[in-house]
Amino acid sequence: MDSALIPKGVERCPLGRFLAFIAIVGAVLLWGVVAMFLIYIKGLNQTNMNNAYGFALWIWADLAVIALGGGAFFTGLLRYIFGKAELKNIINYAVLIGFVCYSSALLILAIDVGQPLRAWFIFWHANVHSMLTEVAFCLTCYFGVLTIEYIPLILENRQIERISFFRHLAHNMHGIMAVFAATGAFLSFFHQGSLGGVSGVLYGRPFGFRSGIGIWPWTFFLYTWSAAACGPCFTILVTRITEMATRKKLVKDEVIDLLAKIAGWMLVTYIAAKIVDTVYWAAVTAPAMGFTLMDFYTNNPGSAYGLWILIAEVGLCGVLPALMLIAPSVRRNARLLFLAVLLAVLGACLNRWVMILQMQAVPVLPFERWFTYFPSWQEIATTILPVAYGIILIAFSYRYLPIFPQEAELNPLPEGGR
Amino acid sequence: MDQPKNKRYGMVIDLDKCTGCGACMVACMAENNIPFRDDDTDKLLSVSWMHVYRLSNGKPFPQAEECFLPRPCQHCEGEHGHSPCVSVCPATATDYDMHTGIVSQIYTRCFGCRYCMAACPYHVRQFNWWDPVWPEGMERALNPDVSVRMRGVVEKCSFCYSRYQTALNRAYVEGRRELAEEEYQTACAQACPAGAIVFGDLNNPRHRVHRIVQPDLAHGGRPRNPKAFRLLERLGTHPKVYYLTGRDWVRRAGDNEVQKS
Amino acid sequence: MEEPKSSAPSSRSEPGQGGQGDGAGGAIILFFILGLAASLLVGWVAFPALLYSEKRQPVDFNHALHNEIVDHGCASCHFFRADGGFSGAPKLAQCIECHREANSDDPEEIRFVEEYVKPGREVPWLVYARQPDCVFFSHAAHVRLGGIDCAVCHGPMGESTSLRPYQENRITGYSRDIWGWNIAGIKRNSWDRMKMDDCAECHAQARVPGGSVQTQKDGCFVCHK
Amino acid sequence: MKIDRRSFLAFVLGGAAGTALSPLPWKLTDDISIWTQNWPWTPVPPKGETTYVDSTCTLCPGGCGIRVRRVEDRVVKIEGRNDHPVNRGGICPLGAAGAQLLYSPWRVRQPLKKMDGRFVPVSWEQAIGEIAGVLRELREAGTPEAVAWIADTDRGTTAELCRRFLTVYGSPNFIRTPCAQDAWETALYLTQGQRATAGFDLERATFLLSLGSGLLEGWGTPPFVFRARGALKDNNGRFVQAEARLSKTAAKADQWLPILPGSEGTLAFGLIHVLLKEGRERKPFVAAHTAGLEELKRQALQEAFSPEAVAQATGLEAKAVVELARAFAAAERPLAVCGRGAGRVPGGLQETLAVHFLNALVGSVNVEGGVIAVPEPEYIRWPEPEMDAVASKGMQTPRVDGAGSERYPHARYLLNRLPEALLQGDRPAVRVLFVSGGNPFYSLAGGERTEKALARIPLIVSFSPFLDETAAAAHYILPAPTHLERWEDVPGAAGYPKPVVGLARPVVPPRFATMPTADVVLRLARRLGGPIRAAFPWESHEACLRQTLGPAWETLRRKGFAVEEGFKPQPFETASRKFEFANADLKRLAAFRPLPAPGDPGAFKLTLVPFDTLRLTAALGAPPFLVKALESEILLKNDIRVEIHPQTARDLGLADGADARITTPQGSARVKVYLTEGIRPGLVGMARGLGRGAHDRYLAGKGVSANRLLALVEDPSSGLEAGWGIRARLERA
Repeated sequence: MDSALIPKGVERCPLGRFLAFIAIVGAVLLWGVVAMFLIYIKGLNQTNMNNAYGFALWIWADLAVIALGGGAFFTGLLRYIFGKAELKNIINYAVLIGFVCYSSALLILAIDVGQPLRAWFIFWHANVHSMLTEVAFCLTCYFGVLTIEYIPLILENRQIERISFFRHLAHNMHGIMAVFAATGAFLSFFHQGSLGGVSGVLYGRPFGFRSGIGIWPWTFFLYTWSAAACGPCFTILVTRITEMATRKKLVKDEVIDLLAKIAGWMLVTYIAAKIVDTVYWAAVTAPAMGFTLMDFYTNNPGSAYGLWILIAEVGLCGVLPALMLIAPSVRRNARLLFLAVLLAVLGACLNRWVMILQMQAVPVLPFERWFTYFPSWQEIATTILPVAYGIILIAFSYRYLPIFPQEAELNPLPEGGR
Repeated sequence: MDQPKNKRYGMVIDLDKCTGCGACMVACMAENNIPFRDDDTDKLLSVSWMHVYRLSNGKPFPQAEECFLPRPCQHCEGEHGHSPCVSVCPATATDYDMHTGIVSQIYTRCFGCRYCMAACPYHVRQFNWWDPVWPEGMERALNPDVSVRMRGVVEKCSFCYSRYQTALNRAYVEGRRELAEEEYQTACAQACPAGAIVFGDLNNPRHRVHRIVQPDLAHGGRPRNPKAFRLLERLGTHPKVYYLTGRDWVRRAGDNEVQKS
Repeated sequence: MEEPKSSAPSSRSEPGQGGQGDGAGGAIILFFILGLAASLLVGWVAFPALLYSEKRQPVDFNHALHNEIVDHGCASCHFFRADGGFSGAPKLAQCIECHREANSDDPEEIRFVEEYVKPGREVPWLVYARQPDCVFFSHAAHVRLGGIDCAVCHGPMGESTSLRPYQENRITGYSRDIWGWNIAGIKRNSWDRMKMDDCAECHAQARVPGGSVQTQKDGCFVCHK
Repeated sequence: MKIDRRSFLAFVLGGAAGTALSPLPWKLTDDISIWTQNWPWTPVPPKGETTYVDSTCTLCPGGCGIRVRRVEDRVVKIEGRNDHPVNRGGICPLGAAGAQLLYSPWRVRQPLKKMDGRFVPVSWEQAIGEIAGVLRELREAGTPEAVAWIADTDRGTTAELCRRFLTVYGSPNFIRTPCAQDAWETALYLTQGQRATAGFDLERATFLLSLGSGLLEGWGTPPFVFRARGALKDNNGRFVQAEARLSKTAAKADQWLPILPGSEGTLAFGLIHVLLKEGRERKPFVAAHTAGLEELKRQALQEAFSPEAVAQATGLEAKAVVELARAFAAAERPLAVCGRGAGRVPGGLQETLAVHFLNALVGSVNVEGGVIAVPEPEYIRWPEPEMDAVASKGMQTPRVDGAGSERYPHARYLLNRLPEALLQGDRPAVRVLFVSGGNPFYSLAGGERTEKALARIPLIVSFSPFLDETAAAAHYILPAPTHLERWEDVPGAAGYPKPVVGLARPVVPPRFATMPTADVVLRLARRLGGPIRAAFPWESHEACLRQTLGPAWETLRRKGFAVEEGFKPQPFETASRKFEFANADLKRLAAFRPLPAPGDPGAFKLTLVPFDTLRLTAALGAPPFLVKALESEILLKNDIRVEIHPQTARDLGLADGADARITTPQGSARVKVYLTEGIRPGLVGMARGLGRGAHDRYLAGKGVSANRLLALVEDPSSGLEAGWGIRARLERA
């Protein structure tokens, strides 16, 4: 049926099975859309947020997907600026994943505000002092960049490519992609950092606050660094999951290995900086505000934010995957590599969770208690919505666009095939 | 245009006098059109600009002691007006006014991102999770000097700014530019039957707040009165709400302290 | 299944495309212009007409006529109250001071007396300059303190012999005078528009010292409540 | 020309470009955001001229001066009057929420008559006519005493008109709702011979000993008491609270004595014991102005009141009792007060006498900083009404509540005894009951038995402006205007040590077809005719007020209040012209005996003690702002939380917030528990004022009413209601 749209030299599953898959994921998407409309119509009372938990699951999801979408800018940086040519075999997918992540982030942000119809005030009446302003501007700009990076991919569809204008457009866009990669890296540096600043500048919140270098708190750099480290891990993770789902090898091992190695060293440096930051925070910043480290982690029945979470974030999901990824033997073992990137991805998610959710759980006024929060189904549904949307977009892109340049080579068609 | 001298409006609440009766809360609700709901018992979902905390010394019966701590917006000055909430608002919906020292909140500008709520360590900022609804007829008691807030925006105590505006209006009509101390008082200070809340200009040595607190204005307004303290002094938020107490444990409950052992 | 080779039609179409180009180019331009013209027409003519509903004032008041008779100009009827507020549109009680009975055979005045004075019904004036509820506008500060003339914001209202129609924005419910009668928002006189930017513009010109930490301009609470 | 895809695309592109170049998208975006800033369903209060009207608050017996802010004809805010001697600018939460009562959608809008269990609107003519008809029948049957009237005050023109009506009609059964003043007034009469209310010069006392009084929980006139406590603080005075619970009052006291509940009287006698034993009474005063000290000594120096025995009874240490007595005696101006909680339950007469004796021993009676006998206002001087035979005969019958009887000769009103009286006989003693204030159907303890008793009355007429529990149970509701819509003279402010009269005025015109209760009385009198009509020569309540007040009317109207600033208490009016610790009347009283909580301690291991909070009221319910301000330690969702000590909770296996069932001999209810170190182990603290069967949706159906779980306890010395708690059981639910 749709074979005219499928890239040359590769095989795709029957349309029926594809549509069945889309229908299943689409049902999940629909569930999210229902929740979204419920929230738009009835308001944010549909969530379990409250006045102590003004930021919750959604902001975490935003921060997490943006961190994981960091694979796009960092791979682009490596490919176009640092000239790691091998990465051209994964850059398409990195861009696609980035696009999914960033569009999801914008979608969630649009749900998360109390007055979506005047959310544009953030641009029109921007407050230059606010990290969120910086995030909004850079995020929107970078989403534009990602769109520009994604367009040539769409144009490479077999049918679209037949139109000379689009073919030339795609070709020309490829030619100047380095400019966009550089712009993307620049923008990402700022908004990833600004997201770190979101909690880092809150001097009323000793758990989140990190003293600053110039105008930026340390979390500014830590977030950028961790996005650069964990973003590629997420790219690898999704690539591997895609390979499992399609039961095909899509990217050559040496490409993955190179990306994993770079990510590993990024993670090593990041986690070293993170440890320094944590120690300084625990020993200097927080005590100056009247808090000991254990004030943040104990006596919180119902919240369960024990010291385990710090150990999990820094040790299990930080140091461990970092060490794993820099070890060539681990990288060569598909299972261990998968585990390592998975841990690194979890580490980034955990870090974002802690910096937003735990920050608000910790009582600052001595006579207040720990605050607890569990998301409502509407929040969960709208957070899963982008996941479903991402899967669908990836599925369509994979099916109809030449995302993986090495796919045809790695999966030669049997004689008589296309 | 010449401008009157800058004010630094602030408040002193005598915790030894406060009885926790709640008149301040109710007076505030009536003055500022605070909405109410069928079930307002979850205080984290309820809007109340003034909240009276119940503090306990944590000792067993019969050594147990309690204290009530009314908490309006602290109107933090931070460093040069950069209070924790003001600088984070992406849409300039909240601002610090150097002329009055009041942290404003413009509901029609706010689009409900709630970053300011995450930034405020005092939990003075509250979100309108629901549309405000008044039972039929009761909307007649709404005060036209204060805008009614719509669902989806953050609100907080304004030191009854509308009372400042109307007092100034009266003064202008009478040909004056300056207000006497008693002309501008917040609803809570006016209502307090125990006389526990004193409000005025911290910059003005004749005002009672200044005389009680003796603020060290060169150092963020730190109180020189040894009985006075501010909530979370160590954070450097420099609030303009001061508390008085003679009880040591109450004073200690106002800030976090790393125990030196 | 379709033909596996699909490059042939694509290469065939290319010269054809070029061939069609010239003829189609004109059509394309024409359609572009058509679309442009239609949307401009919609945006500049139809949209404003749809956006505003027109209402007539309940009584056609003659400002010029009254202005000749009264002693204190605008302030004769629009005055400061003891509470510091501004009276705005007069209450019926004020009108009755002179209009207990019709003073002339002007049919509008007779109708006014019949419909409002006799039954004691307040006149539901439509206030051109009514600001949104979030706005705190102090007449005292502007008139008493700033010495600003009424006309600076309200225009030569006092010279009008008839009340112009009131247009209400169907979406916002506010008077068209706030956005201004020019749909593009172009203003020639200080009273042509009454949006926040216009307030801010005048405040900047008058060098009202700003107390805002965020904007270095006026504090928000100066004009909001 | 072919219209193909590309032409269409061009058209769309041109359209997009044109749209972008037109004001449409930009103006629309702006207007939509303006729409969100002014959603049509979010109300915008109309602007207008602000004016202030001074009046007097009549929501409680306090009589604070209020300043009502109006915008045009709307009441938007109620503030305290700065120049009012009682509250000096302060206001209590209820007073501040007063506008919500005015604008409550649950007000009764016109006279209602209950038909087949449902209220139907009737005209004033019809309602008054029908009630007059029943009254006429009763009179014709020669049983005018079967009419009773419950009011929340017996002072002021409205109350006096009601009482006068009953008198000329022929019924002695005018009953004031109970309060601590009942005991104090009797104590003043018995010891000082003065018919007066007790005022407390709290502002000038230097040592304040409160025996269970909720000074900060509604006792007396709250703003006055609050300010006085602040003054005590400023003067370095001392404030000691003896109470089983760490109430707000106890929390703000300089010293909290967590005595066993119900042991207040014993403690007072214990202190007297120490004072007398150690000779610490103020001898000059005692010698010059008192009589009967020997008798008091005989009474107080019993072994039962020795520090050790008192320690046993109160749960304090003997040393603490002795020290307290010494400190009290040593203070410059010591003052002891009693009347538990907000003072809505009178408590035992002997207990109040003990406290009053304590004051007398240290000379704190009718002096600065002491208990002051404030004479009842005398501006109401109407001629004695002409009574016909029926009325005279009716007035000779004993009161239905037993007040003034052989057994309780000094009691004036004993509403608590009414339920039992109603349950006697085949026909209830009361055939018609008028209720103007006090909401007895809610505020009387006794649970179902009380309800059953009151339900026996065939005709109940409520004057409540709101649909409260009493109104809901009534057969007619003749709604009075609210406190902001009517004239009312307000004599005295509860506990204020000077005579003061305030005037409440209509701040806004009545919203509904209501009628002041006094006007209903006048109309009823006119209907009944004859001597009844003749006793009421006034056109309306307002006219009556004008004539009654005479020249004072103009002053009151202008100023809003009149206070006797230079007031000096009158000399004692006993036979001896002295303060009498003993006399014949006192001797006839049943001896002091601490009253136990009803119930079998074996079956009910715990004791339920009710407490008051300013954020709830007994009679009025609570306007939405008060319910909103209610602590989550008291109300959580729809569940009331009861206070228990963690030790008690452990014994019962209850965690904080757990669901539990409380059972008393009177009834049972579901509650949630709140664990606090601020209550004595073995006690269960429960706020009064919830569990409403009527009122608005912000209050109705939330929690349970303590009164339904409590029993009526009769003080043997006076007949007054003296219940302070009841035995109870708490189980996990």
